[in-house]
Amino acid sequence: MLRLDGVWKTYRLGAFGTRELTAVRDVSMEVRAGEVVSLIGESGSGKTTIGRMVLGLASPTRGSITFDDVPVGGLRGRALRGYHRQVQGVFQDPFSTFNPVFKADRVFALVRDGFFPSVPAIKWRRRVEAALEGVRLEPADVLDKYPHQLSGGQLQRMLIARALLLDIRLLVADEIISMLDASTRIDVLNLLGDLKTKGLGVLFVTHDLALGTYISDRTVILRAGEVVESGPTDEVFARPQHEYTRNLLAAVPHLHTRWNEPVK
Amino acid sequence: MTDTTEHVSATGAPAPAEPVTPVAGPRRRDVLHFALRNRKVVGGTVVILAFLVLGLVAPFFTDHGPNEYVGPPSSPPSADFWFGTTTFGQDVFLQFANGIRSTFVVGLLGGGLAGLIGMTIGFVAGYRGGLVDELLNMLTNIVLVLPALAVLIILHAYVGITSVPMQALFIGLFSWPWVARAVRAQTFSLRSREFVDLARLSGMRPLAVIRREIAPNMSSYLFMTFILLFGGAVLMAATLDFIGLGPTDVVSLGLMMNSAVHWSALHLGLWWWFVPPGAAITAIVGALYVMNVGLDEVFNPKLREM
Amino acid sequence: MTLQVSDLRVHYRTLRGDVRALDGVSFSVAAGEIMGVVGESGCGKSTLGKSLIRLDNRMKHVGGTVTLDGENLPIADDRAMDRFRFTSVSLIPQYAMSALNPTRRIGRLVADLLAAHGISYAATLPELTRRLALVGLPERVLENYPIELSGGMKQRVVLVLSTLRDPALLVADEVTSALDVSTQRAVAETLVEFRDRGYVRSMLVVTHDISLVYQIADTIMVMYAGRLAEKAPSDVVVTEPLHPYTQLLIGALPEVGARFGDRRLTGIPGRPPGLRNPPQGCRFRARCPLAFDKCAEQPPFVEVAENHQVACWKAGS
Amino acid sequence: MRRYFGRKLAIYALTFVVAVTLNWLIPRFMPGDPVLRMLTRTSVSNPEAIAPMRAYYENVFGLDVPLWKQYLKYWVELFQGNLGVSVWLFPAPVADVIVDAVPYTLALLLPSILLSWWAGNKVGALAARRKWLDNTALPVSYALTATPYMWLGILLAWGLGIVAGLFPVAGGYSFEMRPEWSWAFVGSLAQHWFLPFLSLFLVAFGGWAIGMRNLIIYELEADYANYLAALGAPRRLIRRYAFRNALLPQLTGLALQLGVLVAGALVTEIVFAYPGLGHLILQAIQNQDFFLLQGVFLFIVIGVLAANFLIDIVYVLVDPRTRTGMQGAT
Amino acid sequence: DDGAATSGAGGLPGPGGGGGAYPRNETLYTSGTQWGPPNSWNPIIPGHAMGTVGLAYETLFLFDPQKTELAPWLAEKGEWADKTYTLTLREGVSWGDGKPLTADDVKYTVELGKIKAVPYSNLWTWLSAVDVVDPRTVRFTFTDPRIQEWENWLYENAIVPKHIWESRSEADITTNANEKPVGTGPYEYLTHDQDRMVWKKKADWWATKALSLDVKPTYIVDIVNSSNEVALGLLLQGNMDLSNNFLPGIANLVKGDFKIKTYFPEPPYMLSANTAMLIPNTTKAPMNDVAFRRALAGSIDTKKIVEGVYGNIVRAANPTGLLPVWDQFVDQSVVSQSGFGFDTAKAKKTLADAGYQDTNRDGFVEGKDGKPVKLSLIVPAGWTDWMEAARVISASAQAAGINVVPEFPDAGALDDARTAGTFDLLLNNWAGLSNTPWQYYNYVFQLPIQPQQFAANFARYENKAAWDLVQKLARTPQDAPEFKTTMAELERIHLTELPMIPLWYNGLWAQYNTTHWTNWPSSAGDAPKDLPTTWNNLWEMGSIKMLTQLKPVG
Ligand SMILES: Nc1ncnc2c1ncn2[C@@H]1O[C@H](COP(=O)(O)OP(=O)(O)OP(=O)(O)O)[C@@H](O)[C@H]1O
Ligand SMILES: Nc1ncnc2c1ncn2[C@@H]1O[C@H](COP(=O)(O)OP(=O)(O)OP(=O)(O)O)[C@@H](O)[C@H]1O
Ligand SMILES: [Mg+2]
Ligand SMILES: [Mg+2]
Repeated sequence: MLRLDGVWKTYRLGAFGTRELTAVRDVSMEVRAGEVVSLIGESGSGKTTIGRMVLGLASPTRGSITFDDVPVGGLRGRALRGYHRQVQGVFQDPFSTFNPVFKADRVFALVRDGFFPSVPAIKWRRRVEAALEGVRLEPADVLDKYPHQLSGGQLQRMLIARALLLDIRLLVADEIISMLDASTRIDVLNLLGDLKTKGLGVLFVTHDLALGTYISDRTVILRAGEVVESGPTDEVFARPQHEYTRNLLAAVPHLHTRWNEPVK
Repeated sequence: MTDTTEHVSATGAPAPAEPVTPVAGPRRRDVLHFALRNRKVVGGTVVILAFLVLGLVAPFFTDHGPNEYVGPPSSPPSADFWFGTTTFGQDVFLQFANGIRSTFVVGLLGGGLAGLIGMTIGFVAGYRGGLVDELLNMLTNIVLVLPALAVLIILHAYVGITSVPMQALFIGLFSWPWVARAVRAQTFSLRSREFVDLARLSGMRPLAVIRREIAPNMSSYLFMTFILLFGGAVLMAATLDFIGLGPTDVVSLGLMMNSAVHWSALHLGLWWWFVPPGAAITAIVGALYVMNVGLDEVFNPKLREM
Repeated sequence: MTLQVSDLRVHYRTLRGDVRALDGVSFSVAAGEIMGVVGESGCGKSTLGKSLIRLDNRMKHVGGTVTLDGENLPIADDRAMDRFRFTSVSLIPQYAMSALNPTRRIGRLVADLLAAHGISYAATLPELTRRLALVGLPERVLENYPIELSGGMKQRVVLVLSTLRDPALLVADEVTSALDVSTQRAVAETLVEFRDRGYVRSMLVVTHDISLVYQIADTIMVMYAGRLAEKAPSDVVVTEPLHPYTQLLIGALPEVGARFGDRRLTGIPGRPPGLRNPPQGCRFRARCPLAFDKCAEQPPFVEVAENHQVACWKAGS
Repeated sequence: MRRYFGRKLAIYALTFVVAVTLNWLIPRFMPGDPVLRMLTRTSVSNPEAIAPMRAYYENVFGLDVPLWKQYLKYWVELFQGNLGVSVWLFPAPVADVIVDAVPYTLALLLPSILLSWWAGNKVGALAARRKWLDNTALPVSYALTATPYMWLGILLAWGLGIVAGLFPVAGGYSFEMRPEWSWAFVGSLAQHWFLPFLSLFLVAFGGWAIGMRNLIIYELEADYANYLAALGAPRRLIRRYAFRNALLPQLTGLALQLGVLVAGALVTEIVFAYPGLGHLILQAIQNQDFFLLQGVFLFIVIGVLAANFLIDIVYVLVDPRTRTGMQGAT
Repeated sequence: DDGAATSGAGGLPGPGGGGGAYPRNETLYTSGTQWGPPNSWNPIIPGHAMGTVGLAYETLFLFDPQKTELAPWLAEKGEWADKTYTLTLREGVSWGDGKPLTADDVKYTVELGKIKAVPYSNLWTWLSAVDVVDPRTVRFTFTDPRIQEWENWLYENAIVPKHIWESRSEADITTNANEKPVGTGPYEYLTHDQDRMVWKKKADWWATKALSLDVKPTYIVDIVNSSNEVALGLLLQGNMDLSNNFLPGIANLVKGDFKIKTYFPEPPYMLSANTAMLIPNTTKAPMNDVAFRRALAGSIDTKKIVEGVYGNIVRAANPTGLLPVWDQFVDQSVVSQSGFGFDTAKAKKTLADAGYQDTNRDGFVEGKDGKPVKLSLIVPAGWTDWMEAARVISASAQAAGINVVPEFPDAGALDDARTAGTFDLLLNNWAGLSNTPWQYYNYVFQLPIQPQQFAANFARYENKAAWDLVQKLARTPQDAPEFKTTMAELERIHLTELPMIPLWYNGLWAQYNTTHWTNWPSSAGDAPKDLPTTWNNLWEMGSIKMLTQLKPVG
């Protein structure tokens, strides 16, 4: 479904772009339908950049990103809108994904404005309610409220519901749980797990290895923009090949096991 | 380091400082709540409104123009002529009320135009970034270091400023740079907020993103910016009028001071001719600044006094 | 016994009434103990940390006492507290990244601070460099401005600076949250090392990451909505929690290797109550699967086993 | 840092070129012809004399060569310090006229800018920590910064000059005096200088005091201030830090304010009949003396640019944040 | 205004004090001439510092406005013989450097006019030769002896020393600031600064011996005007002795106890200096219609300008516009027959009779073509008294149904409009005091009309007959009986055609403070009658004698 082939991203900085910063180097990977691929790496390793390129919010400097064999980079106007019908994203911080000035359900109105201007209001409302129920939210609880009146978990679920309004096939989830409390995290993860079983492809970006493993089928480990290791999740975690991956895994705090004890 | 400059406005009065705290919905009621209890906001607003009403209403209660010779020359304030008369016997109060009117017009138009240009440039530069940003930034910097009054004087010498709206136009054309800088910085930080990405994922075009997503988040900031621009435009207009570079076919507070000085009011002891116009400018601009600080306290919980 | 907190109540003043961020908290920390304080966001962890060292001007000491080594800490009196700060109680703030004056070289900053406490910088310098070396920083950093250091480096500078006078109690507030896993581990282990070397006697480590705090703490204290829920040695909290809240919290944490398909973890439904008008009785009642009538009454925070205190009617029995 | 300065210099150079070019352009494309002006002044009444005199003055003002040559010549002469000939004060060279007036303007501007900045910041910082001072100094500062320069000037001239008779209200020094190094003369200079200085000082002072007060309040809320307080640092130290840090934006503010202050000085000079650039500029306008106007404008622009650059340098020296990693910023 | 008159700017060393001060009782403080820093002492080009001609350089004759005739000055006498004029220089006149004044200096000065950029270059269109007869005698040979114009030249232009000037190039002569003026006059340059010009009395001046004239002030400090109110302040404080500024409100102060005096103790206080004219552009409709111009002239409430705007320090003009000094030449019968006066009703009737009607009932008449008439009256921005006057003119014209609106463009734009003839109405006063009314009519009627009119006939009124009369006047001596009849004819044409509408006489603004100097010119019986002014071009009308009459106090 989604393919990245030798993708590079270089940011130009400074006066008239005199300095360069390569955020992503030669990354190739694939996300298939019904598959969760987690993208793991420390801060600044280029995860978000990849996510944004996939979403068409940024274009790769080199290499190609294709969705169903159609290059994403060249999409403009109507075609881009068509693409966004199928591919959507949810971001790290639910509080900053909602414009704090407006009520939270504005995100649904925006989808209607952008994609279904002809759907009548009543019908649309029903579809929104259905989508909310799909992410196990009580419509009455979340509609007509301001973002700060809702919990992070509720907000993230609303965003997923928003994506679902569009019959998406691929979801880019960029650290969608790192800002959430431990107890709410798991709800969101479970939701993603459910959607996966319904055939949704998910690019799951995270720096938290414990969470990476919970729902993902395959794992790509990124360091300074480069892929250092990738493969089926179990394999990567059980038998890390790269030194960097091993260090990373060793530093993860485990419940029930102290750092200096062997992992149970 | 650019960001540090945004604390100080072009007028020396404090500009709205610190990153924007967007005002969310129910917090709007909060804002009103605090605004109504903030002495600075209420006091400032009352002063401004009082002058506004005076300027709007007073000219309707007389049947002669502000430049007509209606009374005995050079008479001190009395029941008939509240602020006395000029050496020609013009009613100073009437001129004063009319002058306030043009003061508000200059403030609104000049401040509004400067705000508009500053915001447009700031928004575009901040949102688009890259080369566009570089170029706009350069433009901003150039206009920023050109001393506005000197430029206006030059312009006047060549073009002639003949009406209040034209004066406002020129003032607006040269007082926007600090706004552009500030708005650019704010936009820059808002642009990376994820709701902007979400809007783009919802098929919104850049202009719509700026207008419908970014600008509403800065509304309080923009409002305060406008207040400062208003004050700045009023002062600038008064200065121009005073040195005789303003429109001459209307009555303005600066022009009143100009006439008073020209006709030797200082030496002839006609204090009522030059004290009220300056006092009105000071009061209006001062009230605006005070209001601005009050609003800053309202919008920025950190500054709120408990 | 080093720190003794009894029935501490600290409120935030707001125009809409007080936020009861700490509402009757009693516990003690022994000499040499590292105590982890965990709980959901907004439950009052940072408030607790701040109360022990400096109430900001929106905070109000409503009741309760704090004693350190038997001496009463005048936490409500900002001036009187100065005598204890830095020397007896010290803090690594949540905002360590921005805690250093950006326009002062770090050396100058330390010198200024020491001079203000009447201590010679020159005399302290050898010890300072030794400790910097211990956390892996060269002496050169003293010549740097904060902006020239990375986040992790700043975090470690603050750690060294805060403990320079060997305080009896150190409050470390979310010191690792903003760091990478590997740096996180390094910093956490340094905390333990500082305790081991006696640079600090006892420590209060505030965090929301139970897995992390489990690595370093001797005791873990779980807070919920401005109150204490449970306090026990860390192994006990992780393996045999008694409070239903603790149990659910632990249960919601995925382990590396836990898979969605294998075992479905569950979160805690609902949200914590607001602290402006907290409900009567047990504050977890609304979300608690075990709640019963008696929960309408506030459960006492009592010792149910050695070193194991819980505030739950069900736990004791 | 090299890069930072390079960039700054580039901006200034560009601004300078733009200002100079505008300055050159405008009189050549706007109505109002300096040659005509001269002819009017000489009241050429015999028709035969008009053509030769026109040619003659066009030559004097350098208007008789193609535009591009005029432009190049303008630049060349600019660097030779030649700003052309004044129309109004013909045949005086513009540069001479300006050089004669500048000492007075600088004597007003420099002390009032520096002293008001210094005193305003001090008082603002004090106000931030003393409630009573805050309640008194702040309203006064607001009133001052909202006062139009000329009005304050008029009030001072009227109150202290005319009514109280304490200060003279015209001229650079007593008209009874000849310049020389004597106490009486210096005293006279100071006496004439004081009121215009005071009015500039007061208005600017208000702005700085308010700015500093607000900045200090922000700074005292900053994390580093909280941390220091948590480590038991005395308030004195914290305030010292806050003051120092708050000075930085005030420094940038100073750069931004220069243009406004220069404008204020021009108006104030007019009120007090002080023999600086202000009077020149007004007369140049009234007499359509483009060349003089250009010269004064250019002088002001160069002055403001130079001062800005100076402030930039100082800024870099006092703020480490500009030195690292900030090269991209303006 | 209490306390305004307290003297002394406070604390400074008074008269005679301090090494650098000018002794107060020997110093005359003046202002009203210099509007910018003194920068040129070159008598050949306009814009020279106050007193350059008059105090430093001198003219061959003075013009005595009381007697309306030339008085010998550097010259002893001059005589016409057909087309030649023979001039005899005074004995014993010497330059500041001791060299004697000779006929060569005169010849040199006149021949400077061959340089095109010298303002009097047109002299050489009717002058053919200058010959030195002997060191004290010069003979001028004319192609066209314009007597009036020549007399004008004789007293208006200063003689410069050939021995100093001859080494200068043409360009130098017209662009040199001549910073070290060497003249024949009673004063020499001492110093100057941005805001002042100081002259110092020379040890010996030819007139002391020759005419028993002695200038009294040792120093003249001329203060550069920044504004009139500053002058008023200085005058009130006694820091200025003679102010030639327009000082509104001065009437009140003359009446009060401020030691301030003017030429007349009552209205109009000032002598008259020039005629303020309303100039219609006669190339445009409806100003090209005599009837319309007449109605316009009659609609203006000059009294309101004189009293309201000026507080009576000016006086209404005679309908002919001739200054009071020419009263002897005003033909009263012409005035009573064709003169005009303020009469709104009559103005309305004149309009109606001529066919100007208010057809659209907006209160203003329309043109004969039925289109609305809206005339803008331009006055330079910043000329506050004229701006006020323009407002009064507009109001009174509107009352008569003529829609006149005041506009205040900047001085340069106004110059352009006036020179190019793109205006409707404007105010102008460029015909001032001079030796001959010829100058006035030259100003009114000069032909031919150029695309650009620089000095005269801004109305662009073409009347060949009138212009011929003006030229005739130029060649007629004032004492010839023809002179009077020609004048009467010109007055008649002016009043019936009204190409320019005389409104009021601007004053020869002069106010004195008598604290330190007395015996100022005044209308009082035995007081001096010289022109009390420092304005350039008026020293040679006898103002210089004012300095010889002053008496120091104490
Ligand atoms: N718009 C941009 N312009 C310039 N540089 C950028 C931009 N966006 C990201 N970068 C840089 O690219 C690199 C990769 O950034 P990215 O945000 O993709 O990392 P990340 O892995 O998502 O990190 P984090 O875990 O902190 O979110 C970083 O060094 C970042 O500073
Ligand atoms: N300045 C303040 N004014 C009012 N209420 C406050 C203030 N600071 C904190 N609170 C409230 O006090 C309660 C406890 O806050 P505290 O910061 O101690 O929580 P925390 O447990 O440290 O949370 P986190 O994990 O997010 O840091 C919260 O409900 C919070 O909303
Ligand atoms: Mg990221
Ligand atoms: Mg009509």
